[in-house]
Amino acid sequence: MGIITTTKSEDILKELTQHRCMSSVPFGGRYRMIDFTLSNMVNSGIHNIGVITSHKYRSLMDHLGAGKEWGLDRKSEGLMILPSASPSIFKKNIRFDLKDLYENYEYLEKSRQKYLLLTGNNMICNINYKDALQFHLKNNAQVTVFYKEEICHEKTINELGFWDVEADGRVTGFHLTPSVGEKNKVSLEMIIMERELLMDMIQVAHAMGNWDLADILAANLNDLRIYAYQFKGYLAKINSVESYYKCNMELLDPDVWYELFFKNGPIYTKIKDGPPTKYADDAKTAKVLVGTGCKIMGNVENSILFRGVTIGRGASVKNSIIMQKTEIEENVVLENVILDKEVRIRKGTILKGGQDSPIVIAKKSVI
Amino acid sequence: MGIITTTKSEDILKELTQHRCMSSVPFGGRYRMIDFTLSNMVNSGIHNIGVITSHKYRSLMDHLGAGKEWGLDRKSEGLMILPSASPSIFKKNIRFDLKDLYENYEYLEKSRQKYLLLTGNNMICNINYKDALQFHLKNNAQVTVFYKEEICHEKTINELGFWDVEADGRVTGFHLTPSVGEKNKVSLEMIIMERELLMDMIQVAHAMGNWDLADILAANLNDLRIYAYQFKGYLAKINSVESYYKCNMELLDPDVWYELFFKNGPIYTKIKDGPPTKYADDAKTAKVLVGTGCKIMGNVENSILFRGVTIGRGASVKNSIIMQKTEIEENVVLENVILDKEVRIRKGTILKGGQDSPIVIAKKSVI
Amino acid sequence: MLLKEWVAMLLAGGQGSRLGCLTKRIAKPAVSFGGKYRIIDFSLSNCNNSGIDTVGVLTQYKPLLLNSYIGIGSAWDLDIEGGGVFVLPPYVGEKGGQWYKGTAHAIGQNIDFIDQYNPQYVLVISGDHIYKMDYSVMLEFHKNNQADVTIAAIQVPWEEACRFGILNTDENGRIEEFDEKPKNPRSNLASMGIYIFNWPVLKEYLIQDSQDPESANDFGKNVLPKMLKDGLRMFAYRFQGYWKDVGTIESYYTANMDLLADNPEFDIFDENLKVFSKSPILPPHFIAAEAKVKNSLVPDGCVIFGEVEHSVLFPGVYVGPGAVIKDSILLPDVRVEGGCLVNRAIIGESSVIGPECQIGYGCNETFNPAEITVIGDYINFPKGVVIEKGSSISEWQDGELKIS
Amino acid sequence: MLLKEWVAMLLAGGQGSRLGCLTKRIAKPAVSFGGKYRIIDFSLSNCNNSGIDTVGVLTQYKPLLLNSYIGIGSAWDLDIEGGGVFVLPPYVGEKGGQWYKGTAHAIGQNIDFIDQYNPQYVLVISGDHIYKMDYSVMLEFHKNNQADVTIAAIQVPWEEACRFGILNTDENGRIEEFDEKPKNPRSNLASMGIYIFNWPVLKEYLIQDSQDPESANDFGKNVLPKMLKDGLRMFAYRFQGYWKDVGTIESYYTANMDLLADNPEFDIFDENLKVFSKSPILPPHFIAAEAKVKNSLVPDGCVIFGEVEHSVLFPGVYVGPGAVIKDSILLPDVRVEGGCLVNRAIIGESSVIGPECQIGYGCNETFNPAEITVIGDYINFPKGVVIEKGSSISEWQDGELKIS
Repeated sequence: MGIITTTKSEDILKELTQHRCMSSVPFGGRYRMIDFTLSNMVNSGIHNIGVITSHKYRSLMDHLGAGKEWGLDRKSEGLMILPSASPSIFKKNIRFDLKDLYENYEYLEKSRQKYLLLTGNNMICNINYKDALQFHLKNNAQVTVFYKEEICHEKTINELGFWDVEADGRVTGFHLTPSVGEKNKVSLEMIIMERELLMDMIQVAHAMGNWDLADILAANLNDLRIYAYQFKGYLAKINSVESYYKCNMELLDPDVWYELFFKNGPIYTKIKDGPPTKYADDAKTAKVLVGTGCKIMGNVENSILFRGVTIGRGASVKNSIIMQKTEIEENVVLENVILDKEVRIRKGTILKGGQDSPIVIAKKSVI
Repeated sequence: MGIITTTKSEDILKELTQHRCMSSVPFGGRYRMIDFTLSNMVNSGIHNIGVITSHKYRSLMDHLGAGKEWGLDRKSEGLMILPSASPSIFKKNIRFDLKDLYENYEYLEKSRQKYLLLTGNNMICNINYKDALQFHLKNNAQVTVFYKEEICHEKTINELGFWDVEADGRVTGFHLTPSVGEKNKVSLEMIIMERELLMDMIQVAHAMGNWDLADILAANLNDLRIYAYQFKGYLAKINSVESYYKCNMELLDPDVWYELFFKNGPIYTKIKDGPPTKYADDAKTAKVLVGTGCKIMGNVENSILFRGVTIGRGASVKNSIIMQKTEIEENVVLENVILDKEVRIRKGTILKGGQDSPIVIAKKSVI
Repeated sequence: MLLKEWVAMLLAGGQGSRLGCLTKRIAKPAVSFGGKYRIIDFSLSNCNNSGIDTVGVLTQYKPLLLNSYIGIGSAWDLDIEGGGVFVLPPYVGEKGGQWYKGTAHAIGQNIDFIDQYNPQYVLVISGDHIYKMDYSVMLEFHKNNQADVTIAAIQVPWEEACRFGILNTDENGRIEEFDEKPKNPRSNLASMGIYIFNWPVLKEYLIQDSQDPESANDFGKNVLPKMLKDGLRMFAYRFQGYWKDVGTIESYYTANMDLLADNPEFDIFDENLKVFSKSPILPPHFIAAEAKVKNSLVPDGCVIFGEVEHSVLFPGVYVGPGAVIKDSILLPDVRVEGGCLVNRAIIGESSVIGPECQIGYGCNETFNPAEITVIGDYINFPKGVVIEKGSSISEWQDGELKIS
Repeated sequence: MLLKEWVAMLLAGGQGSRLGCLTKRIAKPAVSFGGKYRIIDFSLSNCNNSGIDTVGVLTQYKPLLLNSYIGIGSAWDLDIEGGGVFVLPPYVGEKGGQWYKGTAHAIGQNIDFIDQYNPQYVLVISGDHIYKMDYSVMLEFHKNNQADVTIAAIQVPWEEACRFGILNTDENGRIEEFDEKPKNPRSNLASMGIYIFNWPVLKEYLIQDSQDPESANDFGKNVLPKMLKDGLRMFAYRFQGYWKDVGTIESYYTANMDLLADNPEFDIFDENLKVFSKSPILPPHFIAAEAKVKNSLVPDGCVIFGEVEHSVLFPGVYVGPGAVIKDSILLPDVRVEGGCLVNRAIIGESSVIGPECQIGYGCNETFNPAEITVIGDYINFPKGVVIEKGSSISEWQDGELKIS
């Protein structure tokens, strides 16, 4: 079974999470962030999945429905939307809030799977969890965490944390500041363990009053057989508007595009039945990722267009992310902007954001 | 299209609505209250249905899912769960709160049907809305309300209200106190009108600050062609624990049973795949309505058992409503009680309520 | 190209003629069982409980009714895009078509269907047994043995072994010999007709077998013995639990009555490996003040005014005032009017027994299988008809009865 | 017994041989169209948009691929318990089976299927036309006329009228005469092959027709003329809008290219009467920095490094660096490697055009239908192949090409 939970305060995405939870933030021209984790689980044979969500659940509900697109609309098991213990607004950045799981203890109890995969909701990758489970079994591990090697250039605290891992995969330490200029093993906020072990840990957390699972693991490195599984593929970590922007733009590299969307299986999302995108006679596009149902009559460069976007004649869009059903009228000039859903930019408007600090325009705005 | 809204404060059902909204209160051995209205709509060819629900939506969500059992899990239209404008706890008894509809104005706008049926959520009957729409069209009415003739014995205010109706069906008046000993035309809180007329009325209500649709209709009897459609079948009005208890018990009359469950089409509900009910050698039952998956080893008389109830050996249950998965252990004696879901009554316990004031035991209690 | 680990092929072709008038109108897998199920529910539920999402149902006798019962498979959670349940009647090519000859012919005709999913394994099961089994455990066993073929087997009483295909195995479970209905069985391990094959291996053998004009195109008679002869790795997977072929009136009757025991060997109340079924949309059943119901199974939609004892009722049954139903099985929508006596009888779907009829009249109390009375589907008895014990009525018109 | 107002029977039996190598592997209704659709999507979407929840699809040529495309019908919202979409190949009885002879024979063989739903009306449509139509408006028209039969009809250019079944009606739309491909047409109102029948009436005629050994068992040739002769109330329902039979390479090519117009007559962007389709699970398409895309349709999963002009691409197409695609149609998963030139060509599903090939080379600019180049499905060209304009390649092996 799998559980997708919130590990971050949702305020970090600002306008993008004003009316939706992190899991339902649009990503990559067609998807919501949760589509990646959910598809990875389904592609790895996990069909009993609980999604813990904050109070801004409506858009996520709309998106997931009964889970049909993911093959999760089942009578027994399938997809379950679970309440969070506290509104995200009060939530600090906590690496796996066991309080949320305590709130849903009955769901854990009723499930019948032996192993459980717990993940956060702000890492985007295409990963095969079956391999990871094999690794877990082979090592006779009690807990398997996931990491990716990254060279860190700054000695700032990274709230994800880093694992110290021996050659055989055994975890021996955990720390929050990286070694500069070296490869560090950054935590992916994904954990495999037996369902019953997690239930025990929840009881411990309840007794101790410390709900951070990463803390509990770090404190028990000697008593638990904790192993770390290395993920070598492309990883997008979304923890700010800037990283959200950067990671979307990385999809404009065809290798990243191919890896993220095809490597271990397809990424499922809600089907909209839009027509193909239509390029007009005077369309000019270079380095773009485009969803279905768009009408492109202007210039688009180095940008991502979600489904149903219209780009008017003479308009010029550069380094931007344009979400679903947004309408860019004639002769508009956009550079370094993120436009949320159903925005309308009127004729001749010019909007330019900073190179690493895009302007974000909220859903349904008319400018 | 159809809209099912809340017309009552949900506090009136006390313990039964402590953890759920009125629409998801269990009824009739197998159903939730909303099943009847939803099935009537589906059986009458209405397939675009919005359900307005209070903040205690979780159990309703669980029950309805994507609407599969009602054939409403469609890509376009189908079932839509809509938020209420204000938590039910602050809600007075108001005969159609247009504020809830104002909150969902966009949904009304996007729908494509010409006619709209608006109903409350606390009337249970088996009615053919197609006939009512025919009546509406034939009379060239702008609004059609529904009524049932009842002889009233007390001159107390009935918050549903009564319509004055001429022989041709035209409505000429509305009042809150009945004529004693005579047939009165009590309102069913169901209304047919054009979707666009309702949208106009919402705008009027918004401007006036009076959100009660019944008031608006009553004030415009001369300006609007309002007709009243007579419903002649069995009607259960649930507006208190006592009426809830009484109406459930009325199902033990085979004629009522037949009319409510078969007359104009079947009543759909969530499928549970339980086995048939098993009667043991020493079971004794008289005048009971029993769902699937029960095990009956004791005595049951004049009672309603929901799905998956166990009645232990030597137990005696009389004049009671026992909800899903409740377990009555050996030698328990129950009389005039309502046990909510998953209650356990331990060996030898005796519980007797008053004849018209049943004891209500909350969900998951162990006694 | 799709790639699935395994798909299931369910053989539902049999007419089940030994069930007499119960299979006059419908194929055996569609016959009702156990108060609310149909026989095929058990196999389809096993598939769902084993994590199989693609099932081909091979049928030829009355396929339309089976097709409409199975529908899109949502009752068994098999309404899955990219998978699902497909009813596969014999295929008509440009040169015509014909009925399936044997079990291997039925699968062989659907090689293209299976190839669509490109599976590693194919599970072959039949649709007319009552049992609960998690086939994924059998698949694990198959993989661990690096087997080509695994056959599920159950120990049967020695005296009955001669009626089954008997598997003689070595100590590791590898099959050494295949004894079809042996006179002097060397073991009591009987094949349950449940096979897991490596698909590339099976495909090759099916093609070979189809080209052999001598072959009856049957797994038990032709394909499996050939595989054994060729030295393939074939293993017997031992199953423990309830498993029953309800192929005769007697075994059908007994298997239904078994469910009424206090602790039945086959427990439909067990939440583990749940049995799914297509439920008719019916209200809870109603038992009137004057009714008596004892030691019986009663599903939704029944209305009981009379007396019901040690009987299995199906959805929508009506028992009128003063009627007495004893040791009987009343199939869906049967209506027994007031004053009837029904004793040790099976009454078919939607039949109406007029007032004061006596069915299975004169039965003595000692159980004698020959004395089960069977009334077919859609029979309409007027008032006062008396049907003698042990009769089997498949048609009734104007007072004339046709005893089959 | 179920009771439905109407059910639809979709004739999808045609092989569509005039589409050449495009229908070598699949039936015509399964051929791709318009950048992401298949031809049958239009009829199935019309059914959904008209509120029809039960569709029987009559097919015999390559039924498996159609079956697996349609699946449980969820793409068209037809995965409904108690309804749904059913692929109905010819039925094999105990005595064998045969292919459908004519359109009326196909429906006649499925009387039992229709009777299950006990409908008042049956809508008969075909699966190989491109159009959007709300059949419920036609049903209203049928009811208002108290008609026995209603035939949808469209005005065609007078000069083409001789190629259609022409309906001559009185001023109320009642059909007086039925002129199959008349030399001197009296009207230009052509039958669209879309019929609404009162089911009891149709059933009777189908039974009669099946007993007539002289009959070709065809609606247009036999059943409808007989009904007219018998004086049934038959009406023509006039349809206005886009309606196209894409039965030839030329009409298929033109209909696709029509979609590229600035304000196309048939608008797939129109949200009214939406066209549903089974979408492959693919990411948004990617257009590289050096690519040029103009006046084209591009769906999900495409990757474009080269130049695409006035072309229709289907899901999963790859166009390599420096390749130039002009006035062409690339079906799903076509891969055109770098440096290729493709001009006025249709390239079939999953075909791979190696580097620096030239397809449809030497085409002049004036449109000549004979000069469309067609490459079939799953063709694999090595580097540098040159295919002359107007060729039609259905097979390619070791440098040998088979021109069909």
